[in-house]
Amino acid sequence: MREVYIVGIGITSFGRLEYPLVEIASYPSVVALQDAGLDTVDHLFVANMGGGRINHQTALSSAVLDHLSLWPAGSETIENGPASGSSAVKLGFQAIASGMCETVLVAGAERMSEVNQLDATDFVATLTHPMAEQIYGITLPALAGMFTRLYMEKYGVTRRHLAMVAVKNHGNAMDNFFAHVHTRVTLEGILDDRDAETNNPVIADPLHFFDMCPVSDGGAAVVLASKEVAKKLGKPMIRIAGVGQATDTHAVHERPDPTELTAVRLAAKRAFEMAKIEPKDVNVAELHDAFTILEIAESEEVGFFKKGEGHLALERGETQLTGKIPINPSGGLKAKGHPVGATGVAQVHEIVLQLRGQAEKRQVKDPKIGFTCNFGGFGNNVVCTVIKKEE
Amino acid sequence: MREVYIVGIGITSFGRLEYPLVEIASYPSVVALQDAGLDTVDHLFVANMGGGRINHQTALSSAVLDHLSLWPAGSETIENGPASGSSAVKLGFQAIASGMCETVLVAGAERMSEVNQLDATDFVATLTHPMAEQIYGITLPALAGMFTRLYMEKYGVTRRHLAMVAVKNHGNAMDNFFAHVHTRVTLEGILDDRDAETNNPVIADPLHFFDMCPVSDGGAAVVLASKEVAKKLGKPMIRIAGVGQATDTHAVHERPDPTELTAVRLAAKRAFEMAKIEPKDVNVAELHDAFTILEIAESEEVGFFKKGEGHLALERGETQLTGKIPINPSGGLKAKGHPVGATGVAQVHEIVLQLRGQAEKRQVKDPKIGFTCNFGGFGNNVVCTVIKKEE
Amino acid sequence: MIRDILGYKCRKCGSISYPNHYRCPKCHHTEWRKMDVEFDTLPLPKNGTLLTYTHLYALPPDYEQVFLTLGIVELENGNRLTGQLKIEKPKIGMKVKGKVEVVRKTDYDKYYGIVFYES
Amino acid sequence: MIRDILGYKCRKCGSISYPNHYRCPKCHHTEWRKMDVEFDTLPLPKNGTLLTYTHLYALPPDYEQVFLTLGIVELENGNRLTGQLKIEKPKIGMKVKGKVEVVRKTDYDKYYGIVFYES
Ligand SMILES: [Zn+2]
Ligand SMILES: [Zn+2]
Repeated sequence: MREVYIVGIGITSFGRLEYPLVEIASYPSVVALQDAGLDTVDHLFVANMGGGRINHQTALSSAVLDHLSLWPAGSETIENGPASGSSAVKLGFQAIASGMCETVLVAGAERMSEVNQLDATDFVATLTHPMAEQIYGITLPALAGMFTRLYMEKYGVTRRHLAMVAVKNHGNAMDNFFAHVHTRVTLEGILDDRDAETNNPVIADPLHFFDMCPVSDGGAAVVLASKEVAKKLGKPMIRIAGVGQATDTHAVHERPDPTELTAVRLAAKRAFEMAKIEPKDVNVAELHDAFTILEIAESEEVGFFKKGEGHLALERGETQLTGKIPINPSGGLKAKGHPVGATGVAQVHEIVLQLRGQAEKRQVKDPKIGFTCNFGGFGNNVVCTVIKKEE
Repeated sequence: MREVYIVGIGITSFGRLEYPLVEIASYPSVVALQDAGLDTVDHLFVANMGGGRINHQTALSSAVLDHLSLWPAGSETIENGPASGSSAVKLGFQAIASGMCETVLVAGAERMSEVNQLDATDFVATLTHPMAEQIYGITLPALAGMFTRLYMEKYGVTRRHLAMVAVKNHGNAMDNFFAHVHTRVTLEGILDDRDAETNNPVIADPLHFFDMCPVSDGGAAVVLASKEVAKKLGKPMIRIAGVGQATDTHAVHERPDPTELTAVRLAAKRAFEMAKIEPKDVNVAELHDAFTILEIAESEEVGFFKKGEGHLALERGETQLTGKIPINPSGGLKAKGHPVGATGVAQVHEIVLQLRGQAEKRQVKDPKIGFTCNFGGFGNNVVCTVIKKEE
Repeated sequence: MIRDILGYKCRKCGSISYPNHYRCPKCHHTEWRKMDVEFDTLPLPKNGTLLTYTHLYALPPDYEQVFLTLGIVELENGNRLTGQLKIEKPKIGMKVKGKVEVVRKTDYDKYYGIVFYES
Repeated sequence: MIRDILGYKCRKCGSISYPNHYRCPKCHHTEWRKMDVEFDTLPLPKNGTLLTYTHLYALPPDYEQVFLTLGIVELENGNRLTGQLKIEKPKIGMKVKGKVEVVRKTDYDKYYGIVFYES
């Protein structure tokens, strides 16, 4: 299999963007091309979830390609719910690994603010099973709430642990210019103060407002290249060493143990096996913390910690920027934001920044291996990557 | 690059289907798996254009995967407008060629009948450029009408030539059980009779009703496999020998010569080069005749005939089932139907049937090499494949 | 008309699944020659044990309540259902009994589903 | 407010394009540091030659006419536009002159665009 390198990266601010979806994909693409030092590419993938339903946009990738004047390069739009971004990176990887392309641009973009918050939640709720879940009013936060309650019961996770994830990730986001939320969050403010229940109301008990990521607009892009091209470009040699994907049942109640995220475990295992490394070799990770509980559960399922001990490692500070395995230095979905189709691409963006040593105030010390976990649906389609800096 | 074979095929009837989009994708998938003799696959791609907008379906591929109980195989939904199907086949090819997968299921599906005819046309019109075309009322038939007028002026194509395409393809579809339209069409009926203008009203002058494909629901699926797996399955060894893709400007008026389909020419050239064959080596072809003029123009651009001479070859009967290069034995989009996301997969389905010698009454005599051209937008994103039977 | 929650029993291996799958989750069986999958349907039992629950306060736009209580229940036959709870203080492990009621109304449609009560 | 059809002139190579592209179709120039692409805009000429046309009878649902005449025109400066024609018997190669008018009305929006007349 041909080796594939990440030679360029670009991102927009996450938050509320006042320009159209096509431009949200185009801007970071141009930044990534400039970063790579490339004027054109062989292929374009655009990751997006809501274009058809929210933005009434069809054939998004052809529109972006035209906007970037990239003809005659081919293009496709890739959708895999909230894991669309990593799926597109994976397909870019395969396009080069197969020998069909030398260079691929992967852009992820979402513009949720075209609809109001309720419609956005309703839109995301279509990810649940239409007959077995959706008709009951089940949403992703509802599934996360039920998951959290079981996790608390079984492993002794408390609301304080969840809040510690929020505090950590909002802290990291303070140093990320592109993050959606730049508000310092404290345990007092969201848990202990008299106003805590007002500042941090319950959404899907036991999950509160600060346990959930915001609804964001945003875009991110990466440029992939074959080894031959990457060497010529003279950028740091950062390689996609492993990619793994796995799926689980659509209706959560069908899973044998509802506290297990089987697809996360399998996807990570596949990525690690392909990269021929172990979870303990990872120096920095971006996990899909759409809900605070997910950062804890994923940190266990991917193998950083034993099952049921993620919250203890969190308590010990092991997932802080200065810890043994820093998680979500970018601020994560929790604070950086979650523009659905862009999220997986943005995770890869952060890992490349970290491996290049360009993450400024949130830089992890000298990382060699990074890891991402991008979680589709409520864990029914998960993509993980291992990214390695070569000396 | 690893070689990739087509080991299983399945299709639904095209037309108006009364079951949900997820089942329109699932049914031909099960047929294709059975045909291949496989119980499961490593990956699933689902090609679809209108799910988000028309069927309010998100993460379609995860839903189809769950419906088929294919966990933990990964999956993505692939969109490239009317060329979504071939794009998905291409990505399946790359997944195996790269060494990441041994087996891939590619399903294409569309359910347009969930909205009325006007809304369906309006939906498809979103493929045109939003600011430079769509606001004027431009639709795909309008672009095709303007293209046809120029073609007539420049090359002497007449309405009779266009009608000959319709007559031929409707004739072929009479022998295709799965075709949307089973009506014998004659030159008298649509051109010469007193009732012709009533039966065959003008839609986008000079194009009439019988110059355009119907709006269809439908699904199709193929199973791809590595050489190693294909050999074990013991099916005819039918290989994807070439895949080519190319794009052109979104707004048609930006193209240097509006009678040229540059993306078709380039995509075909790339597919032929990869397969190391010439256009003259092709024994059977499925071209994207969403409008009758497109079959003529594509037959030239891909290299079967000289530019401006496609209509003469048609007159001579060279594109008939018994001709030198039979085009659209299935009935084409014109008569088999055009369920957008399924179309490209269905083209490959027909070629495999033909190469296997299983096309019954519409069987072309002993073909060895087949070709498909799947046309996205109004030719702004085109995918071609060369498919070869190995002895 | 009797509305019920129907499980899908595979004609080959006998396993019961909910919701429906096009191929049996256990043995991949399906009579693919028909568009109808060849499963026998049977009403699922309504009583079971509460596995987990949540009070959801951010509701889809078509609900008029302030919150909904939702949960996953393991039925007496081992199958599981997601449904609504009309239980003031739910507790993991408690016994519940289900009834089929309207669980969602939109401008166009009424959906029937299972609602669990304390048993 | 003056409504016009604005071409986008690249600050690097001077070529004019319509519609707008994020990168110049000719030289790929763009000032990527800003969200606004750094093109100069200028009104396109309105007169030109008709390249091709159609009478469209299957109209999008928001139109009330029976048919629309649509065409592609090559302007005097070499740029091309797609627009509506108000010409009874259009002919390829004829000279036309354009005016900016309302070309589409929906329940929510009014769109201005170019309409060509016989010159
Ligand atoms: Zn079974
Ligand atoms: Zn320029």
